[in-house]
Amino acid sequence: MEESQVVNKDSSKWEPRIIAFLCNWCSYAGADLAGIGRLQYPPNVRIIRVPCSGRINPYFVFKSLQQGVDGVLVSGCHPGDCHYISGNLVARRRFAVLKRILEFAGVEKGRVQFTWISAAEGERFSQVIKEVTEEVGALGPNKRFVKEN
Amino acid sequence: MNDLYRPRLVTIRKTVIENEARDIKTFELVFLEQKDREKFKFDCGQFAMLSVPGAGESPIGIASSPLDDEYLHFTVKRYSTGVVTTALHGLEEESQIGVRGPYGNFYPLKAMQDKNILIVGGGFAFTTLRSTIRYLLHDKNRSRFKDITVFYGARSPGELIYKSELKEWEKRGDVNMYVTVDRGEESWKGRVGLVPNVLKEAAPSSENSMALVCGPPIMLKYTMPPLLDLGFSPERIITSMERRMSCGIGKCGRCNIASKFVCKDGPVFTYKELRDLPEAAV
Amino acid sequence: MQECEKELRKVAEKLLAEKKVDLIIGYEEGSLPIRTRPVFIQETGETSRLVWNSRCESNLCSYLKTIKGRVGIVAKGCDIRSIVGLVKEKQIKREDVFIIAVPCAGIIDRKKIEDILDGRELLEGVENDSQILLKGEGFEEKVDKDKLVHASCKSCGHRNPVLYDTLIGKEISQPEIGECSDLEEFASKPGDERWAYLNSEAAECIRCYACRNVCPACYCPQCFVDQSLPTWFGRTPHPSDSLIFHMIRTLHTAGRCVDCGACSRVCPMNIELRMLNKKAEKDVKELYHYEAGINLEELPPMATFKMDDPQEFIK
Amino acid sequence: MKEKIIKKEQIGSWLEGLGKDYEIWAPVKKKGLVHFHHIESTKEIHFDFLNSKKTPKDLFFPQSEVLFSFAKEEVETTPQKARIIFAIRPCDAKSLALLDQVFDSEDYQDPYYVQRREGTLLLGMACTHPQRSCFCTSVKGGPFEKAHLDLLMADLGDGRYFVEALTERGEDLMEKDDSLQDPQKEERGKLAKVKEEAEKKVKSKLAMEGLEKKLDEIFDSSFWDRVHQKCLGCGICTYLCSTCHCFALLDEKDKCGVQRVRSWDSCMFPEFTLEASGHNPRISNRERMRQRVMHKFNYFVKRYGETACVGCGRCIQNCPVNMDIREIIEEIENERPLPS
Repeated sequence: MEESQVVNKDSSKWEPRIIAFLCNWCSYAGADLAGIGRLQYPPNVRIIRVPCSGRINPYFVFKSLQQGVDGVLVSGCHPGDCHYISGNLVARRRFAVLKRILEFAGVEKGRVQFTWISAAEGERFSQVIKEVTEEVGALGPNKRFVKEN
Repeated sequence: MNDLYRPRLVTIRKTVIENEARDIKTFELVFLEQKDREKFKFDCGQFAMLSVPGAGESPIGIASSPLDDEYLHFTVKRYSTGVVTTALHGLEEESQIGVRGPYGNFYPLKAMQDKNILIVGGGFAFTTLRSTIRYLLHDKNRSRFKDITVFYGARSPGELIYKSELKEWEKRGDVNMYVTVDRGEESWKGRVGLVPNVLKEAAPSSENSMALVCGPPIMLKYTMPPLLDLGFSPERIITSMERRMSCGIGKCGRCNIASKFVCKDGPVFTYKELRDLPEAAV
Repeated sequence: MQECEKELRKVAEKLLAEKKVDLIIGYEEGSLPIRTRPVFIQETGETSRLVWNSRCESNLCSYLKTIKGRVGIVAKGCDIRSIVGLVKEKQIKREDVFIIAVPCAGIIDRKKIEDILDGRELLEGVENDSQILLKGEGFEEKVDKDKLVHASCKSCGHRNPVLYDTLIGKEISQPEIGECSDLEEFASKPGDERWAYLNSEAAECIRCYACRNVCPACYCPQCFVDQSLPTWFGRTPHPSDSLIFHMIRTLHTAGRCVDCGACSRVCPMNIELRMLNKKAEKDVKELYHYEAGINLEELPPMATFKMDDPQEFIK
Repeated sequence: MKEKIIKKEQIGSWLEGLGKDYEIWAPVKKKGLVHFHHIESTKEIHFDFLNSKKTPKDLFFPQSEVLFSFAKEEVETTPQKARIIFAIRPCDAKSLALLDQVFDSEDYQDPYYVQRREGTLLLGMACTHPQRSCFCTSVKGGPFEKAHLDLLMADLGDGRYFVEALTERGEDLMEKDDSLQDPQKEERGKLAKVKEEAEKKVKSKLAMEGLEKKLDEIFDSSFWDRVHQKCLGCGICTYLCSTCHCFALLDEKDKCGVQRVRSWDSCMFPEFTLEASGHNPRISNRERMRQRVMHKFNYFVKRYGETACVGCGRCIQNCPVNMDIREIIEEIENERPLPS
């Protein structure tokens, strides 16, 4: 992640940069399916595959924002479908508190988003990316936590 | 003027993996600017700060001889928790890094002149001793010193570093080599035994002699008594210490052993000095 | 209060004499006016050093994490909730701790006294049940303790212990605690304003980590800010890094923080980020109906789940 | 050197006059805490302060500063405008002299520190109200100590200040205002009186004699097992200390790239001495606490001939568990040395 410094080379037209953390078993496969199905979705997202949504540490989200990404998407298996039985369910509690505290601190609603996407939901994946890109785009560039010296 | 902490740029010309575990690597570095090389005058036993942008700096003993004027050698062990050592090991040849130094004091080569020299090293802590041996054995210097005896041990044959040089030195008639390993292997034809034991057995004379000792703390602990028994006085046993460092020049305050800074007053200490420092634990 | 102190000393003396504990951790008078400080007593005859008053501000439970042996600990309502948490999270064994509970009507916030003093030096503070007399060169001022009570204590719903081995004195009346009005007020401000406030507080942080080290709930062998591989966040007092440090600490203590207020009391820079902890506390209560440190049975909320946990936030 | 009397209401115009050539830094109260800030107007100055919360050492040795950036070839250092620190306490001025020993040593001069130090004048404000936690007189200082200052002002208690120039640079500052009166016998008498009163207020007297040697003797004593028990291991005492100067060189990343940063570090943190191999020579709080005490009262003395403590009392006031260095010193004095 350290290397994936997201910088807009051409600033003539600002485009949101989004990091998506996808669980290996469902959401990443969903993204794959979207690819195989040649489904169109905005190229603004960089995908990072993680073993399970339970692997998502809040550090990832903070670090992403600090390094200047404009949006973070976290996606795992639907409840009940977790490859590790309950990884996403424990994660769900963490996400709920994380999202609330971020918004409480003034991080705009929509900057950090959570979703469940199954391996069969290629179409839904491309739809979610479209929506998230639009929403983050509407928020404008992220200014929270970004270090600019 | 603001270059006290600024490293000079060097290129990694060559890397050599030294051991079977592949976590000890020797880096051959050449300065980008000739004037930096000329300024970098050092003596055996000194260290420098190696700098990988983004990872930080780490103090590493200089393993090449001051007479190797074309390049610098640093032998670095990678630790899973070491940010800089991990970064260094990940670099390819031709990468650029920074070198800042040389720092610290050095082995008392002047005092060693016309004396028998005993060198005792263990494991990976053989780097500045290697620098010293290269220096002593150089054609220009050999005649200035009397007998040179080297004891060097590692856990296993695969963990011995500078293997090809060890072989070369063994072939020479003007240096007594005692290379040993803690545990042998089938293919290992050499000595098996802990360094202190091999030393006891060989019992080199302390007459007109000085000993340079470098190794892991446990080896140091068991090497000092036999050396004292052989008649080496604590002032003539020289060793080198290491501590976490940040500045290398006695300001950042972390590498002290009692009132001495390892970076400035050391890293080379006599056993006598260390015994008088409460925190040294030797 | 003096009665309590007498009883406390008697109990401590007896525990040590009967060798029921190896050590008593309590409070003694400090070296500066109105300060108390932790004291470790191992010998009988030394228990007369123990004091109990509304200046006993430390949460002594942070010592339980490292001390070996059977410990008698003087604990306020909030401290006891910390102990419950530590037992629940298997950091300490219940049988190794002898809880000497002291009902607490609230701790005096020294920072409020400093504000009143406004640069004058305090030479003596004399406390009675309702007031504290502040004396210095050329001034004497009586202040109602109510005005000095720490913010955490004002919203404390557990003045009386939830768990104890012995209770000093009698239980005291527990006022009804409503919603935290400060929190409501803060939450209703625009996002930019909230962000600006938290940033300006974080900008004062000198990264001394006193808040973390005093916190009974912070017991990781190595804190994430000190990790080097990977180095998660910067170690300089850059506001971004400092705010992230405090926010992640909030997340790590969510569902575990008992709002004892120790972190804000130790802060040398008077940083006020208690709001974050209050917010997490409220959310956990709202979402998972859990209050930290109330009983030994319920599973910690962030270590468990229910199939039907709320997930309206999931897209 | 020259002496003058200045009325409190004159200070503003005097400093504003000096402000043409100098940046003025003075005690300012913000959010309830007094710190030294760069001031635009003398109205910002907070005169009635005991001492600042943080020490003014960070004006010379900031908690964090970029040494250089890896992206750029050379760091552009903006030339430092000459500064005046107004109302620095004599104890804090002394601490700078101690830091000089470290950062301006014979062999290596730290350019960042030295440049700031040379470009700064110290206008001391005598301490007419030493606090209970002060012990400057035990460590070769005093509330009216003149050493290392360019100028010392003392509040005579009647709305007037006695100003004494201590260096030529200080004298120049005084000459910038020709409305200042020369002191008369009466004012000198008053000065002697406030000075005497202030010195009397420093009640803590510590026997520092022999402390260095005693520490050598008790290095392995069980004293250290006891004394560290309460300590939380936080960095307050070191970060608010006016003489603590340990630092780390760190590589920090931001949007623009990697920078090498110098940042304060504390011997109270385990990571301070943690080596890459996992070995830590100061393995527990016991060793770290000992290091802090030894560094101030033994190692620094051995190296530079002075105690690395100015008796400002900040560590005592700010310690969350009220560890008191005076009591520790006293206990050390009473500790029986180990049989050798």
